[in-house]
Amino acid sequence: MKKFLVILLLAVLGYYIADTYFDIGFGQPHFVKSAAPVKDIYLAKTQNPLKVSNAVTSIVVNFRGFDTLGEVTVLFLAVTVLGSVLYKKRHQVGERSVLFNSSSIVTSGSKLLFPAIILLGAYVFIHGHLSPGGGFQGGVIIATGFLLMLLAYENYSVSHTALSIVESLAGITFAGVGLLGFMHGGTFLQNFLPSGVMNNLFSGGVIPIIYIAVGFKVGAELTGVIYTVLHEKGENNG
Amino acid sequence: MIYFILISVLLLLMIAASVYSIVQKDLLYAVMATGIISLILSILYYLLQAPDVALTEAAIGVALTTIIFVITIRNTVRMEDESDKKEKFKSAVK
Amino acid sequence: MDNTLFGFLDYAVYGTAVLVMLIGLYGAMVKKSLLKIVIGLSIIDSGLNLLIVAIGYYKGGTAPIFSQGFLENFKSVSKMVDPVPQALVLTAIVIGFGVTAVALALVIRLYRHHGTLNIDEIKNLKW
Amino acid sequence: MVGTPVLFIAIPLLAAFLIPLLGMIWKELVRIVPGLVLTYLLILSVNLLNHVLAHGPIVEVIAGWVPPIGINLVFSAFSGFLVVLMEFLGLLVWAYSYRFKRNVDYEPALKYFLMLMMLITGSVGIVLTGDIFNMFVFIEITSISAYGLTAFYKGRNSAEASFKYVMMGSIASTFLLLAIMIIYSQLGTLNMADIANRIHTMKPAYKIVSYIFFVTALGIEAEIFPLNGWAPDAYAEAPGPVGAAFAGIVVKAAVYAIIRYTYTIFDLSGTLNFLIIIGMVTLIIAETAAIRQEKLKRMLAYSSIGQMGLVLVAFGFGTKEGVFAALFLMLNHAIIKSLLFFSGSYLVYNSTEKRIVEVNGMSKYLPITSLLFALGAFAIVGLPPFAGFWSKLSVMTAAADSNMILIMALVLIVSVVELVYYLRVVNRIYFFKKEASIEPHRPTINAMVVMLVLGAIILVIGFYPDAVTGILHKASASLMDKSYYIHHVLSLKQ
Repeated sequence: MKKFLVILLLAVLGYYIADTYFDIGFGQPHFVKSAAPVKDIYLAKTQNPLKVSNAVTSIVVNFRGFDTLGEVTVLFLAVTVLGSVLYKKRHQVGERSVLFNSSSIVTSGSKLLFPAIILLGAYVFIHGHLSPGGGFQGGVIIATGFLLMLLAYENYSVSHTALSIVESLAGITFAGVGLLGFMHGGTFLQNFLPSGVMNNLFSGGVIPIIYIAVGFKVGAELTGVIYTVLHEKGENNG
Repeated sequence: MIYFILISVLLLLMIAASVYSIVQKDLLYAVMATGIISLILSILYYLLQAPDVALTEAAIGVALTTIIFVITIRNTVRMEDESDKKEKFKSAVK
Repeated sequence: MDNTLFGFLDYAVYGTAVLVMLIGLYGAMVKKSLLKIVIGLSIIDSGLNLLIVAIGYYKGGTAPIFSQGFLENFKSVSKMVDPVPQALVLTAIVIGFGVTAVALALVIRLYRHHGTLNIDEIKNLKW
Repeated sequence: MVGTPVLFIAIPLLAAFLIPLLGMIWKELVRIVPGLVLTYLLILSVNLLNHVLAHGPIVEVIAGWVPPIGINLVFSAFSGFLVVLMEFLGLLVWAYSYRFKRNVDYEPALKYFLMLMMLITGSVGIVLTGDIFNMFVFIEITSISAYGLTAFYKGRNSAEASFKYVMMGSIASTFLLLAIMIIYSQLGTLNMADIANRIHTMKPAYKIVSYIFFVTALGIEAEIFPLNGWAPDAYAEAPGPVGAAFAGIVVKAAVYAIIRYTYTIFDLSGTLNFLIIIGMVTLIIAETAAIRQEKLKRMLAYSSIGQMGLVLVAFGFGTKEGVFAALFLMLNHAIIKSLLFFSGSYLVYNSTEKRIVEVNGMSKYLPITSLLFALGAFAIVGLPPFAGFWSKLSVMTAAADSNMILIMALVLIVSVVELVYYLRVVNRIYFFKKEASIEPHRPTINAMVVMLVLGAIILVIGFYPDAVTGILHKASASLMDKSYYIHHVLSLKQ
């Protein structure tokens, strides 16, 4: 009976969502005639004053950089809440869960892959304003590198202190760059560096700096998430 | 034409995987299915000209979300109905 | 490419996204296992993100990146897909991951307390 | 000028990132720094509100891009009033819990203040922001902190309450994103003023669907019936001061968002009646549920939900008097409900079940706390000469001006219901005997100071309501003037 009601509710809901979106249409600009879509301004300004190649990067870091600041805060809070929710006793780190016993092929392979993954992550977030990718993607890739090592080696551990120092410093860099822009140009997160030449590594003003900070922060936060969850071996079932 | 077939197959696979992950009683397989959803999604994002999103989805959806789900299952129970609590992830993997 | 096929795709992408969302919502509302509920929530997020990216897609558009190749060949911004939904989805994916991690942490803690994941057995509070 | 609105977000975030480092130096800093930040922000908000009342709203641009390109913050008389209220309550909650959590020397206690600060920052962000997607981000910041704070205690069913909240919260964010994308796909902009300027060109069907999705999403945070399933559990299982923070800060932010969408952004015709209907349903259901509760905090939670329903009804009149009454109600509810949560959590401190019967005869053990609880109870019911009387009276006059006799009758009936269940508790405190003698937990000195400050404010507003009505009139005028808001935001030049 409950299932039937739920399906009925979902059918009504689905009809309204689908109807609205089908009506909006797929694959062509659907703005009303009087609208002045901000995306045109974004694309134009990305090319000219900012000289950034990747329009998504310029939106995420500059035009809507405030959202990104909030977003890394959400991740930071998630790590904080995770530590608070899963905390057991003082000065006692839970036993590590072992997902599988890794063979020597896995361990040595991971050792070989780890520097490559870290390098790839660093490349992705340093070139965030030039090519697809950026702080989030690079940070996540770095976190997967640590994840690989944590899974392959039972006794591999990441210093929790170091993680939180990296995280805090990266966060302070982000907010600090924002405040520097505030002092320099009068608005928070304002670009105060020359924007350089398009498609060069040193272009886009503060965008690469912020994205590198985001990369470090996201990498440290996600590693922290994995590390915290991984050290929560269940008590009841050993 | 190939583009069309590719997208249709991916969309069908995505629906199938989501149904599977809801229906499947073995939570480990259900989580694997969500990983597959994310994988298909990241290909779809690429086809929809969103490489940035594709990269993020591939890294977060496929790798990180799946792994924290697996760790959680390892720390709790593997079966949805819990009639057989003794059956553990460890013994299944060995 | 054929227009009729694209006509089918008009409905297919949005339809799939909405369908996946509804499947996830069904799982979150009906299933008894806490982990299944979290899986349902993450499936909702997947469908939603696909829907948002699909809104920004224009047929025959290119990725919103001013690479050397784009600058030499196209020159016109109107050939680009809408970058704003992509930027929003980036934010939404990362936030969704944070929420999923918190939900899973709560699942682990509930299991520690009650030794089960079945919400019928956990329910001490009135719904 | 002493500062700008962006500092309300930037300073707490900077502090939040610094706190883990500072905690390595000296653990006590983890508690002190949030208090310093909140004190500074309270002073800043009062200064800015004075400035705004004299010179008109401040629109702050972020990253140098004027609206509608970039994100902007709007500090008008309306949002400024709410920011002052939130920062003030946040500071009080911090001061109340400063020593309360002191003896609990374990890791969550160290993170408590960080999460509390981010809860307040997120709520302030919801109120200040002028961008619908940015509001989504702040809602997520607020909710994640709220999940963590709800799950704070290990011994209770807090994890379960928190899980419920997570479920509802993620569904809320889904609806919010769906609504945002409908609007974006039509108007190509995310800026509130720009949307409000162009919304008349959107198809009515889209407007209705997106408005309903917005209200559904925000209604989960604002505890509108039937979306408030999480609220009583979260209030009951979270620490007492957190309950006060939810009732005084988070819910206020969500109600603000609903009002902003209804008054400024959407130009639909039936929305005000819709607000009245959902408000009335919420009010009736919550007050009848409150009578049946056996646990003190659940009762307070249902009473809080009911008050929010009344606030929505008052906003639904759509007149200047109605908005004034709603703002007055929000102010009074924030102050009085905080006092009730603060004093109530000491009255039931000794029991784990937190049942209402536990308060029997507590007046002998904790005379001042009991007196303050009674004061709060009388004030929220609306007995003269306490603060609640004036807000209920202004709701009645606003209803009379709009010729809504039914609502006047409803407010009276609800007040009687409230009187019944609050008097029941006060009666138990004063006229029942405790069966077993207990060792009561005496309020710490800072908790006592906080409660006395709140009690004093209730009396001041009660005897001299003109102290706040001037600000409230200006705030309600600023909400009603939609074209001024749009013009002010969009007229900025690069």
